[in-house]
Amino acid sequence: MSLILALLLSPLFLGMIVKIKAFFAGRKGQPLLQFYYDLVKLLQKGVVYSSSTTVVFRLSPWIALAAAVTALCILPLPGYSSWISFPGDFFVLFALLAVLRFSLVCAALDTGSSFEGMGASREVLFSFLAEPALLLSFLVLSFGLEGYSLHEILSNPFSIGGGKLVALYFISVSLFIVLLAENSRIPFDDPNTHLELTMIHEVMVLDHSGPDLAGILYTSALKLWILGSLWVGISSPWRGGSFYLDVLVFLGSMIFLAVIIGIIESILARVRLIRVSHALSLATVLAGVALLWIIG
Amino acid sequence: MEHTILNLVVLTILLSNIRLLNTSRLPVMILSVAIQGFVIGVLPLVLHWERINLSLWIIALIMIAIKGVILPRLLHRSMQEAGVIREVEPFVGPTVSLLIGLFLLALSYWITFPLRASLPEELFFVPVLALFTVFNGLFLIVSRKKAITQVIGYLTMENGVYAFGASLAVDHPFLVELGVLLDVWVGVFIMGIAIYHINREFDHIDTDKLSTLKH
Amino acid sequence: MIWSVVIIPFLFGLVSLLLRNHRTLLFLLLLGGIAHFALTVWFWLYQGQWSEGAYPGTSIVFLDSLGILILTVTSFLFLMVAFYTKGYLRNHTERSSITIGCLFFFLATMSLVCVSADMGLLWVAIEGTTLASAPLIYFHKDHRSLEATWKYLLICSVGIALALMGNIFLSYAGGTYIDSLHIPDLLKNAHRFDVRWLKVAFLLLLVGYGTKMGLAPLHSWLPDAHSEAPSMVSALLSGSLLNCAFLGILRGFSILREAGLEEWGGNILILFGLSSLLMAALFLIRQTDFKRMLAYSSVEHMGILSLGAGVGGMAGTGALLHLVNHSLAKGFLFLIAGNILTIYQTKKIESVTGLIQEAPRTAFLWMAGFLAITGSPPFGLFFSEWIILKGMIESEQWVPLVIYLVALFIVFLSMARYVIPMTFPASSVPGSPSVTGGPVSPAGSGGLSVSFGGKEPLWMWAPALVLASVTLILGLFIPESILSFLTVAFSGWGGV
Amino acid sequence: MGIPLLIGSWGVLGIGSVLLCFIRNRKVTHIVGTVTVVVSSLAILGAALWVLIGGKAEELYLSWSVPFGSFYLRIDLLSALFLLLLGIVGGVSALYSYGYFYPESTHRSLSAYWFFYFCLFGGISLVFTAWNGVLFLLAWEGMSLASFFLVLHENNKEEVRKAGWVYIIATHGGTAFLLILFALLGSDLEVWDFHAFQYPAAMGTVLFIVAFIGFGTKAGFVPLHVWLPEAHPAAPSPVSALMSGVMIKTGIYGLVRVVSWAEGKIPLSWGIICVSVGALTGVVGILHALGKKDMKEILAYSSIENIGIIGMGLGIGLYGMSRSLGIGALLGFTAALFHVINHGLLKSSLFLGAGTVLHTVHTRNIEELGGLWKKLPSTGALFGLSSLGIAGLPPLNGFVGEFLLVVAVLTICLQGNTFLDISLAILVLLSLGLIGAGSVACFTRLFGISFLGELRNRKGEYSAERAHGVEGGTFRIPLYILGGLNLLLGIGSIGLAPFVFGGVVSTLPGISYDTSLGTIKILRQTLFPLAIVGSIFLLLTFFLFMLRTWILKRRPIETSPTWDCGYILPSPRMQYSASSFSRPILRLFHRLLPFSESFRWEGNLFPETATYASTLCDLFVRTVYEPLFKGLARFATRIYGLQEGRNQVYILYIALTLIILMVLFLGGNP
Repeated sequence: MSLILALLLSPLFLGMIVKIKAFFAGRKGQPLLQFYYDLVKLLQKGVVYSSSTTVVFRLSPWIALAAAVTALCILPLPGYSSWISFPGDFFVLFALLAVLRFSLVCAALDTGSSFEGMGASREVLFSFLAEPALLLSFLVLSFGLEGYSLHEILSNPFSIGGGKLVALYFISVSLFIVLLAENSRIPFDDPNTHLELTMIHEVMVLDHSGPDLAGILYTSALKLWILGSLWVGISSPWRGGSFYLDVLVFLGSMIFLAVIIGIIESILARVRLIRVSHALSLATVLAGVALLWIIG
Repeated sequence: MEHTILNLVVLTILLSNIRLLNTSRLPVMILSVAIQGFVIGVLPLVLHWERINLSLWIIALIMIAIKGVILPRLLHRSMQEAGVIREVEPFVGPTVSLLIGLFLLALSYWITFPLRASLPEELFFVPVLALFTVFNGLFLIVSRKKAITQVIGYLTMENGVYAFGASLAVDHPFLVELGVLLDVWVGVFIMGIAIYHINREFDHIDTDKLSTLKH
Repeated sequence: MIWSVVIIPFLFGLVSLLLRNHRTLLFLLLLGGIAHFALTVWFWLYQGQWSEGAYPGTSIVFLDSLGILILTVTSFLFLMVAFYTKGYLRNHTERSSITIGCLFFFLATMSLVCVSADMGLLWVAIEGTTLASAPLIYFHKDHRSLEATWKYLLICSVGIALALMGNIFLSYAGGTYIDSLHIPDLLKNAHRFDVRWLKVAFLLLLVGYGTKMGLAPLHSWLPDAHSEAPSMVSALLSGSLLNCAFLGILRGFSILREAGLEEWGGNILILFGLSSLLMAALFLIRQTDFKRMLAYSSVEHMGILSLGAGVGGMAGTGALLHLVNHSLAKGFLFLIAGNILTIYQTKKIESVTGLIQEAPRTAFLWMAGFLAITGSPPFGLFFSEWIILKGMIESEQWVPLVIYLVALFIVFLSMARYVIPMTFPASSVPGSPSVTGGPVSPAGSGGLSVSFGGKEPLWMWAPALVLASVTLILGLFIPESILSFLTVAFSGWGGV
Repeated sequence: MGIPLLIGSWGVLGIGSVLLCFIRNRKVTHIVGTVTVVVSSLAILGAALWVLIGGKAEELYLSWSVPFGSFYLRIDLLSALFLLLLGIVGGVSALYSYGYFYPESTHRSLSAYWFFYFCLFGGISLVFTAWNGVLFLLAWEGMSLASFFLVLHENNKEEVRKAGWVYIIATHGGTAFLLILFALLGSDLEVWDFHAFQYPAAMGTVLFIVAFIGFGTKAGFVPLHVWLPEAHPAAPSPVSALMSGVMIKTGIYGLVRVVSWAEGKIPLSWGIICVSVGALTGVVGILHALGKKDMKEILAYSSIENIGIIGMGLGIGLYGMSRSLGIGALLGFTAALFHVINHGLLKSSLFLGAGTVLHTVHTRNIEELGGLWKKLPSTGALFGLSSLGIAGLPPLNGFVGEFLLVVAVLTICLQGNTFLDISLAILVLLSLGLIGAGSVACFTRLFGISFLGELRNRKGEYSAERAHGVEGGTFRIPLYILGGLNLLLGIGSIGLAPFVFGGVVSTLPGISYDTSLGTIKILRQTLFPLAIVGSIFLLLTFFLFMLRTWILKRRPIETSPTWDCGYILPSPRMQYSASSFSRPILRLFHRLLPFSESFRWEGNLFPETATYASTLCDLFVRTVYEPLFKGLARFATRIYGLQEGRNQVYILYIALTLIILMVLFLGGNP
């Protein structure tokens, strides 16, 4: 169920964010379904390959997409078991996201372009900072909720109860920072800019075109969805009771997340690159503080 | 009578040691060591006057001959061949040498002190001086530069060892004989051959030049 | 009968002084070596007598297990050296009668050390070794060898004079209980000796013989003499002479043990051992001369022997095993060093390179010797060093243990730094990962064609190979009987 | 059947050595060497599989007359597991050696190479099967010496000789600690057979530290790792593969054995030491790997990093044992052993790949490489695959160990619940996070810079002929074998699990039935879904790529130069360099990592030439070893004044010694 929702709705999620930004900017903005149009358009096009590239470049968007989809198989709907659930599955989920990153970085290096190399370098830097925060956060959750798997962790995070609940807030903030950084959102990166020197994620895919680009765009939408739903899973206290109610609550929460991201992107400016690492370290520290809270 | 002689002997040993310490002229040193050798050769006879026998006589005579006559003559000849008569600029000057000698004397006294209990009163100074002579010889080797002076130092040390043996281990004449053997070897080999070669190879016998092998 | 091990080489020596023909002399040397070794083997056939504590022989000479052990090592090494000399002195005909005569006298005096039953005779014999070996060190007859000889003579004579004092003190300590310095008598009556004088006597003996053995800081003659002497003499000096001096110390130590002063004396031996180890290790860090390197390694190993003997017990057994192993290994290393010297005509480490191309057999043995002498398995020294280590652990000597290991490590590290560049060629072919550079012609390698005729003569590497194989065998197979024999040799017969 | 096969494999090696002595034809020598090792490794594999599948240990006892020694062989499940690794990697590397050295075999006899290869191979197998302290040590040193000579194969190079020196002193130093270890363990024993070893109760921690230093030097734990990045680049690539793939694992094997002698009485300190050093090793290893430019040096540091992961696994296991958290402990050990196998296979395939590169372009500096894929497609593909694996990513086998480690940590955390448990868990997860992300960065860098993009420097150029040659059979087949195994073990890790688990259980005494059952349950719960996830991923990738191909069938596919922001004359030199790629990450640790930089700027406002170079030095070499050795050398030089050449001084020493001894040992007044 989670898989189908994600496959269908993740571009919409992006569209919502854009819409909200437009609202704040006082513009009309592009249609909500613009990303679907984009994908369809790209799929209908031919491709241009750089003469430097090899089969790695051609393969990588699809490896990335496969990794994202596989990760979605593991991702549960909060409160429900996913299709594949097992002890420590969150680690596998993160590893699949790393596979995604691996393939995109390789594709970027395959072009031989210095811009893409730079983007790749930044990409691995941020993941280097984000990964400990992610793992630590989930250690806290796993320990606090006494669960091995995502299903157990996300089923009712607010059952931690009492004073320990504060830990959850810390984790929530920490995860949110990671979410923004990993998906190249403002204030870490501006997905809409076209000044290559400032970009991270977008610059890596400069040379992709046609269906390949469609795959990559779709993949990044899925990635945002994955991290977003993880965040929603631990940050929203509402579990409806019946399945359909829960789906509605989840979707509502996702809309809420899109609103938050949109607001943040509207009111904040992009920070200097050097500050990004500070923010991500902050995420790790927050997770650490949460851990102390949980133990204490 | 014996006591007087003994005292004389002891005194001679002491004085010769002191002379060795504060002179830098080789002929004087050779003379001192010869006198010392002679006296020390006599020592067993004096010490064991009452039970003197033939073998003791023979040993004593050989020793007197070697230490008092043959070795000093050999030394003298090497000295003349090498053409050195002075120990120039020793590492330790005569005055300081004397002071150190005094310290060495005290050291030997301190080490030999427990012997006092087991020795007749009048004999006590013999081991003290014997040990002093050993130290003195060592000191000469250490503080002088010329190869020939080092040999003199070595001979002094030998004298000390022999005196020591004569005073303490008279029950075991074998040891004394060994002393003789040692002296002969040293006399023949070190002086006769080594100095000869050093002289030929280096044109002088300053052992300062014998220090190219290091580390 | 026992006298024969002394007299036969002595007679050979006299005969060779009379001979003039170089080839005959070399043959005589071989013959003498074989005769002496045969005699030693013949003694072994009467093993029962000494292992049970009986002392065949007169009051002056005897053969106990310690003596026969060192005698055998000496004799075997001499045999190998004799073979080697046949190759080494092939073209060196000048004054060979004196050299070979002195080699025989050297052997005779060393044998006398091994069979002496009297502390006095032992002393005479050790002094005799100095005199017999001095002309051998002066073999090359140049400034350097003269200097080395002079130092050797003077320092060892001073040492030996001190040892004589030690003997005097020993007899004084014995007082009326003994009428000679016959070792079994001394041992029997040791418990009645005057302890104070016994202590002084031991100190003097230790310093005296320790000078000869090369215990730091009394070792100063050793690097000079070993590096300046011709290689086969260095091998004998290091492999046999040092053992003989060690025998002197052990005799003194066994008396001390019978007097109940084992721990006191052991501590001094440990102290000497550690100082030798450390000193040698530090001096090995920067050496420029490969024969001096081997000499310092001898200092190190003498330190190990002293340490092992001082710790006692199992470590003592290990020390004796180590004595055997060290003699074999150091012996063949010096022989190989002689080969390198012949090929490159220099003792400088930096001038020697690419040995493996110049002389593969020599290079192979040099590498093996390095591994053996640093105690790498599967060579025998590994086991002996290990047994000493075990002994130290058993007697809980933690500080010595740490110093021991650190020193051994530094020695290994330093020697490896010299041996690797010496063995392998220095040229570099840039850009190609798998092509070996052509043979390098080092400065002075002209000596190769002169003395080696382009290849290594059998005489010059086969003896080393034999020694290396024995070391190797001792690392793979040590019969229980040898170990128990060594245990007896170290401590067993003292109580008689 | 296991023991006879093992001895048979040694017999083959023996026959091979004899043949090497007598064959003069160089090419035949080369063939004989290869065939011997391959046959021997098949026998080893047979022995290992026999024991693993039969599940029963085999042993052989012969007496041997050396002190404490006996010729006692025993293949238990743990040994068999390591033998399995040896059999695969040893054989494959030998096969690879054939092609690698084929050009050399025409003008240089390789009998020495093969002889030492035999020794190394046989030595490692003896290390894994020796059941007596003395035999073990002999095998251990034999192995070290053989590998030392193999490292020195290209001995005409200065750097190689230096590497050989560093390697041999490191390994010798490590062995010294093993000597102490065995002497302590066997203090009351006549014969040091393994099963008789017992811990002297008083000194558990000291003993473990001794063992850890001894075995850890071989394994490459920080700060004892310095030999690894020297020796691996210096050795020929097949040897690096064997050394890094198997030989450093002997250290891990030894540590596990040490644990087995403790009979369950494990102090808390062991686990803590092991985990902390492991974490340090992992992080330090990956950071250095990120900063280095030498291809094989990067791989060597990555080995250090992986040893860190294994160390953390062992540490968690030890910690769990001492805290009586059985399931977590077993999972920790299983994770460690899984990683041993997987890392062995991955790293050897990477080293062999590096060998092919080296053979083609003659440089290991990745800054000079680029675009190799186009010339070496199959090597590139397999190198990329292994990179993915070594970065710890599914669906390859490198992931399994890390994943199990996380599960183990979680189990410890959830069952244990004390402050210490959590602290260790944080440590492990934090470092795993850094290591995981770091190795993704490191291997995208290594693979991307050298195989992808365009050639960066003319030095990295290669002839097409050469490239064609190295893509031939003996170069490719070994890589295919290893790559196939990596993929297979990644997805089918559940199949390997019983063997690994058997190895763990057979080694650790006193595991209760319930505990093992619980562990098996968790293993099944985790590894089975992992297989499914892996398969889904692979299938999806395949499907999506097919989809893409189908879509593009009727579309125009154009080729043009890489878009370079409108710049007219793009040149390959404009590509992002390896140093710049990793510099942002390393900058985070700039206080720790010693970069030596040189910057030259000639001319004034319009410089004609400007050069900049930066090299990352090893942290510990720079801060610990160099000062130590320099200080030692300085001290030694100062000491040399003592031996200054004059007789007088020497005799003064004698006199002083005598006097000092008298004062010290005669108790004042004698």
